[in-house]
Amino acid sequence: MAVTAPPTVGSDVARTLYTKMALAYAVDERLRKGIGTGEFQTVIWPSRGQEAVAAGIGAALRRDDRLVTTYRGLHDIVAKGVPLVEVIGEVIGRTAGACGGKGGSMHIAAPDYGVMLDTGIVGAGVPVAVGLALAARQEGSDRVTVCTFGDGATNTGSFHEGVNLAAVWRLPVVFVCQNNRYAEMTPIADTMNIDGVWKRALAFDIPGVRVDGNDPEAVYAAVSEAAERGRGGGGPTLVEAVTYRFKGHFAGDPMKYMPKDERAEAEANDPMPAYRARISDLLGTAETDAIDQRAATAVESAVKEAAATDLPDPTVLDRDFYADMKGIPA
Amino acid sequence: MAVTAPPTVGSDVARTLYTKMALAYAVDERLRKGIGTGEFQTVIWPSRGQEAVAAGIGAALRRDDRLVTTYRGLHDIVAKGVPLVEVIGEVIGRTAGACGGKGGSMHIAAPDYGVMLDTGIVGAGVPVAVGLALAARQEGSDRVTVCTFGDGATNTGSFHEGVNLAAVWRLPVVFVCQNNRYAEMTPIADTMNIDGVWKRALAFDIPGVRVDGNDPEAVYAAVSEAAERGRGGGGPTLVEAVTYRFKGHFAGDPMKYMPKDERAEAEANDPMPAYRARISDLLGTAETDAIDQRAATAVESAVKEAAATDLPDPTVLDRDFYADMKGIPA
Amino acid sequence: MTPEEPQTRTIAVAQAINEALDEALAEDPRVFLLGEDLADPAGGVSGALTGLSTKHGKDRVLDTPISEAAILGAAVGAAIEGRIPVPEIMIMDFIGIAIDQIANHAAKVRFMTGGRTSAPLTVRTATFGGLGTGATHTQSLEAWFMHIPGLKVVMPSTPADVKGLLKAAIFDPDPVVFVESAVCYGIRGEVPAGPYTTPIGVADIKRPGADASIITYGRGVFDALTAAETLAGEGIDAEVVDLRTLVPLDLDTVLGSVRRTGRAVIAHYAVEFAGPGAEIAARIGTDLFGALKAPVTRVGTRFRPIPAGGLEPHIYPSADKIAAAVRDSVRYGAGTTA
Amino acid sequence: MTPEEPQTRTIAVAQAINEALDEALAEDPRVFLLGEDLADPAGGVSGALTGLSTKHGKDRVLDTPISEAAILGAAVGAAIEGRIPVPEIMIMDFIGIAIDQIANHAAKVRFMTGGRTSAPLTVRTATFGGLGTGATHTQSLEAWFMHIPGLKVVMPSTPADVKGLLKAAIFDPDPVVFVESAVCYGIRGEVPAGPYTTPIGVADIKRPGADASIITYGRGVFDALTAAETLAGEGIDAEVVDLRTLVPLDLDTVLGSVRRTGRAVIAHYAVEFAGPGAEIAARIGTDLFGALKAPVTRVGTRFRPIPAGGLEPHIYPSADKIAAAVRDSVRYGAGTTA
Ligand SMILES: Cc1ncc(C[n+]2csc(CCOP(=O)(O)OP(=O)(O)O)c2C)c(N)n1
Ligand SMILES: Cc1ncc(C[n+]2csc(CCOP(=O)(O)OP(=O)(O)O)c2C)c(N)n1
Ligand SMILES: [Mg+2]
Ligand SMILES: [Mg+2]
Repeated sequence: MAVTAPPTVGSDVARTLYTKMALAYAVDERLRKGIGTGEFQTVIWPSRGQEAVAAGIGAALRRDDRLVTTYRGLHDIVAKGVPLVEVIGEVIGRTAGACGGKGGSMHIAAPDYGVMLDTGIVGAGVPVAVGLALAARQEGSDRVTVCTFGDGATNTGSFHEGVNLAAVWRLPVVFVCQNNRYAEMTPIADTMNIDGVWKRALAFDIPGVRVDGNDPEAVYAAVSEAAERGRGGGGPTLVEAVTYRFKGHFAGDPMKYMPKDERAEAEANDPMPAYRARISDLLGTAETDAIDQRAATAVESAVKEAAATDLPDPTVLDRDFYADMKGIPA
Repeated sequence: MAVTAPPTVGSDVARTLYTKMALAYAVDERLRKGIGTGEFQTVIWPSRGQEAVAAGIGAALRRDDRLVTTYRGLHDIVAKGVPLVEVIGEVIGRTAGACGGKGGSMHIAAPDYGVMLDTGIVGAGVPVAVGLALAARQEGSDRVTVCTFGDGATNTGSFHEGVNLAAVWRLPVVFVCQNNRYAEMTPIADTMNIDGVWKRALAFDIPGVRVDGNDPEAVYAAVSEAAERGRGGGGPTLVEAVTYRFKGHFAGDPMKYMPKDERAEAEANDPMPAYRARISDLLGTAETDAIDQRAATAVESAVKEAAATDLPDPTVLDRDFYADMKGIPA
Repeated sequence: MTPEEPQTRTIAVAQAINEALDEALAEDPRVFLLGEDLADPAGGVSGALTGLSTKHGKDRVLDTPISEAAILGAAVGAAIEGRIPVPEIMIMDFIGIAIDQIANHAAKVRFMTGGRTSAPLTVRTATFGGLGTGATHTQSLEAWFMHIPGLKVVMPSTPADVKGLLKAAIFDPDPVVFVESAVCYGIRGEVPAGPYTTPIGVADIKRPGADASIITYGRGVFDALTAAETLAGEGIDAEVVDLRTLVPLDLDTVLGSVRRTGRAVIAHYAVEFAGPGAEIAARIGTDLFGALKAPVTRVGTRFRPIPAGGLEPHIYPSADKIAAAVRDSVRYGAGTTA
Repeated sequence: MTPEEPQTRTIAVAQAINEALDEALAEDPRVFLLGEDLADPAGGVSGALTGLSTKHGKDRVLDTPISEAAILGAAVGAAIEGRIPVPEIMIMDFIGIAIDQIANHAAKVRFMTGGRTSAPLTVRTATFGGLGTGATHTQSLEAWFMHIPGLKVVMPSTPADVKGLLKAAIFDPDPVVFVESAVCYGIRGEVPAGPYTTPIGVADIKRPGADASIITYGRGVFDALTAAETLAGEGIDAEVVDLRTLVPLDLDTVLGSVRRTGRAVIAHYAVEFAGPGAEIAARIGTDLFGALKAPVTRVGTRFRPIPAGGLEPHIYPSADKIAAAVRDSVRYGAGTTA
């Protein structure tokens, strides 16, 4: 069942993949820089190293397809097409943010782009994604839901219950595990015996696939296939994308617990330069440079735009709470 | 991985197995009768049909081995060796009960016999069993823990988290799923896609075994093998014992939801007459009759003895609550 | 008001639940139920949902695995999409494996996303106290939900309130936790003949009285009414205030009643310590400072796990205990103490 | 009392936690810790456990998968066997996926089994409010635990109390929920030089005063002390009562203080509505009926999810809000109102 999807996509898709990677990369770099210098008073859980997974998911989905992600999901959200100013604005807590600054880095939603939930409770997104997919079926829509989470999340009861329910109800959900080999400071070998997260699919009799998460085309192919299966009534799939987390758990993590040689090996497989090289071959250096340049510029102007907006004022505490505030304690 | 354990045991073990089955059977019959007539004001979740599983577990374990079971675990508790008066006394709410009548039918503990937890929260026993096994290792004991539960329980997050933890820590736990094909009124096909619960072992890279749960020798062999593996440091095993629940979910269940032909087929495989026949061949009819007779007599006298004891009086509400009651609300 | 048509019918609480769900399913295709053993022939573990899956289809009344976190999580997801899910947690004591989805997701998404998403589901659950099944199947944990901003908490008593409030909860724009009491399923009472809703957040004076206010909800209402009858025979005229909903809490009605009577006894099946009555007592004490004739009294469940079998009455509130508390309140200050 | 040896040392709260765990691990081989990211080099997500796994071994300081129900369930099982587990739930907001093991098992097994088993574990958990991370990482849910008979709930403030009470909790014969506050980990204070325990269930008057009682616990203690300083400059002498434990609740000390001052302000980081302060206010109102100079006031967290970023101060209590409440209490009745 474990296969490596064949990396053959057209140049349009390749451009889209690299563009999404470059954007996700630029956002993550810029936010970490700003946090490091004190420009931004916030926290992020860096996605650096996992850009290929996000790009593969984002490129495989339609705008109306749904995404559920986690605190480490800014790359997923960017690759799903949410405007940068909304993403960055929310992270730095400004009214320009997707949620007006009330949600924060790990609670971003942008339903217009299909981003329905981003949760900081590990595993909790899994059953929620099942409900999103159930709603799609009830509405008669063929949209699919991608639910993405880490390797550690597959040790939660929520994962098990949610995937089982999706399997039993044959719902169009693609579960994408971004296996970056760590849960916070704990390596995967300490928390599960199996040598591939994809094997957890066997407990539910659904397809399980393992792909190189540093190869956006492999992710794209696997997610596309799973999504088409879901749209066609074939039920859920578990896709394991093997990748690495270059900047540790949170921005500023000293990463003492990550062995040097392991990091060096991972860095040698960094998806950014690797795919950049492939793309340069395909599109030429000039266009590749332009993509990088546009990404950096877009991020910089999103930062400016977001930072120029207000901090949320206390009146937001009384807005968007109960739909009907009558009788609610002040 | 799915195997049917070879049914070859000596006559001592066979006698033990049948004796435990006969006792479990007699307890269940007697309690249901008493509930039906109004003699007992209580509720049980009948184990009728699942006697062979309990006997197989009970015979495979040492007295100091641990058992965690459920509301539908009276057969397991009896087969683990807990005196009948304690079991029956607790079910009918008398001070002779294992817990003085405070716990009730689904909360029986008898640590002297290794029965450490009986819980009414489906799935919750699984992680607790992991802790019991961890304690054994910490103490340097080679005792094992059997944790038994239904098919439906394997859909809970607790099951997933608990089995994974036991696997990672290579703890001596034998997880025995009594697959009776129903969770309350819902058939197993509606709640999982896999065609064998044993397959859930694949998610944790532990051995998974499927046996005929109506054959006590098969259960005995599988649990014995798994227990020895556990004692030897080989970690946990998932044993699926396929059986049937003859009397529905609770005593008095009209069982409308159980198809007639399915029930007829199951009754044709009733473990009691089947193993009785095999035992009669081995031990002769007279000894077999005597085993049945002793079981019935033992149950009857346990009922008498238990019923003659008091109902718990309100002072028990202030006993065995906090070890130290100072400052606790009245 | 035509004389031919009766204005009310008499039905049991279980039927009230069934009718509210039936009407909701019929009125809006977005409504669906999900939970364990809901579909026919089971029709819910207590049979209260009998007929609904047959009538509306198994795709509207969904049986689930034993996966409470997934039941609630799926309901959150569907609600975010604008469906109207009515998940069931069979017995309230089971909520401890799944309350995260309600407390961290259903309750908070509207606020956290600045209104871009919301999850107005209605969680039905029931207390099973009164059946003697022991400590893990008998709790009344509504205080946990009250304490989470973003939820509404409804806990009605009579068939009329159960039906009207369940219907209102399902179509309410906010997430609601709707708590039933299984031992009350058989209690009968009048309901309006046609469809109706009862507003969430409005207490109901079930019995007017001048001498003391008994403030209660859910199963406690029946005990309170019995207590009031007993007290009436002794010349004490007790008012029974049925809160019906705990969030929003209708403090106006509560304070209005206590202002009139000067005496408050709060009764509920939740554990008294740190229970719903604590909030109510605290508010009465603060808002009616100096205006009370006696200290506020609470009659809640004793601070104990619930024993199996026949000892439940020693733990739970009862009409007798409520009546005794009212008597003490009425006598307060009349004795030898200063 | 030798002049050479100092009687106290100054350490931070994080160090107090570390020392209590270190001593407990050293003193009793049955003690062990389990949770996520506890072992070195992480030493706990906030680093408070640094060194413990290196010193005592990875079989005493166990890293677990992200499986909160299994962490707590395994701790229940080990405790039933007589081991002394100290499981950690990293952030208190996560308890909603696993509170069942505490509420239905740890809290109840001794009672349900008539004393044949018991599960005296110590769950360590922490509130992470104050870091601006938003609604699901900032709650203070101790009220949920208070409401479950069978648990002790400890929520200390100063390094000395944190160390002494954690040590006491670990060896306490009952299950304890021990709540830390991550933003307070850096706060320093004196602790006795050698090993010691602090009794569970005894409040501590952190600052004596005559005019009003501020009743608080955990992080609230620091705000209350700041408020009392401010008030002292205005001639108002506030007493600060640090409850330290919520179950058992030291009502004698609380009522004694309020009886003296006649005024009570209760402050905590839990949501005010149906929070711990409600129980305390209700008891003061009842037990000191007629003896109060002003209504009891509560200063809790507003009934809102906690917004991310800089708006936390608008939601949480603070020294200013507490001081304002004390002022109002002292002025009560002195103004134009009757
Ligand atoms: C239920 C729960 N438990 C613990 C945490 C604390 N926590 C946050 S991230 C994390 C690690 C998650 O690892 P993984 O699922 O592999 O995702 P990654 O961070 O590697 O992307 C943990 C334990 C949490 N947020 N929620
Ligand atoms: C967490 C939880 N959810 C639901 C229930 C209600 N319930 C009691 S028994 C049961 C069915 C269990 O099925 P299974 O695990 O197959 O065991 P069986 O009863 O067949 O032995 C359910 C849903 C419960 N007790 N606990
Ligand atoms: Mg990871
Ligand atoms: Mg079953």
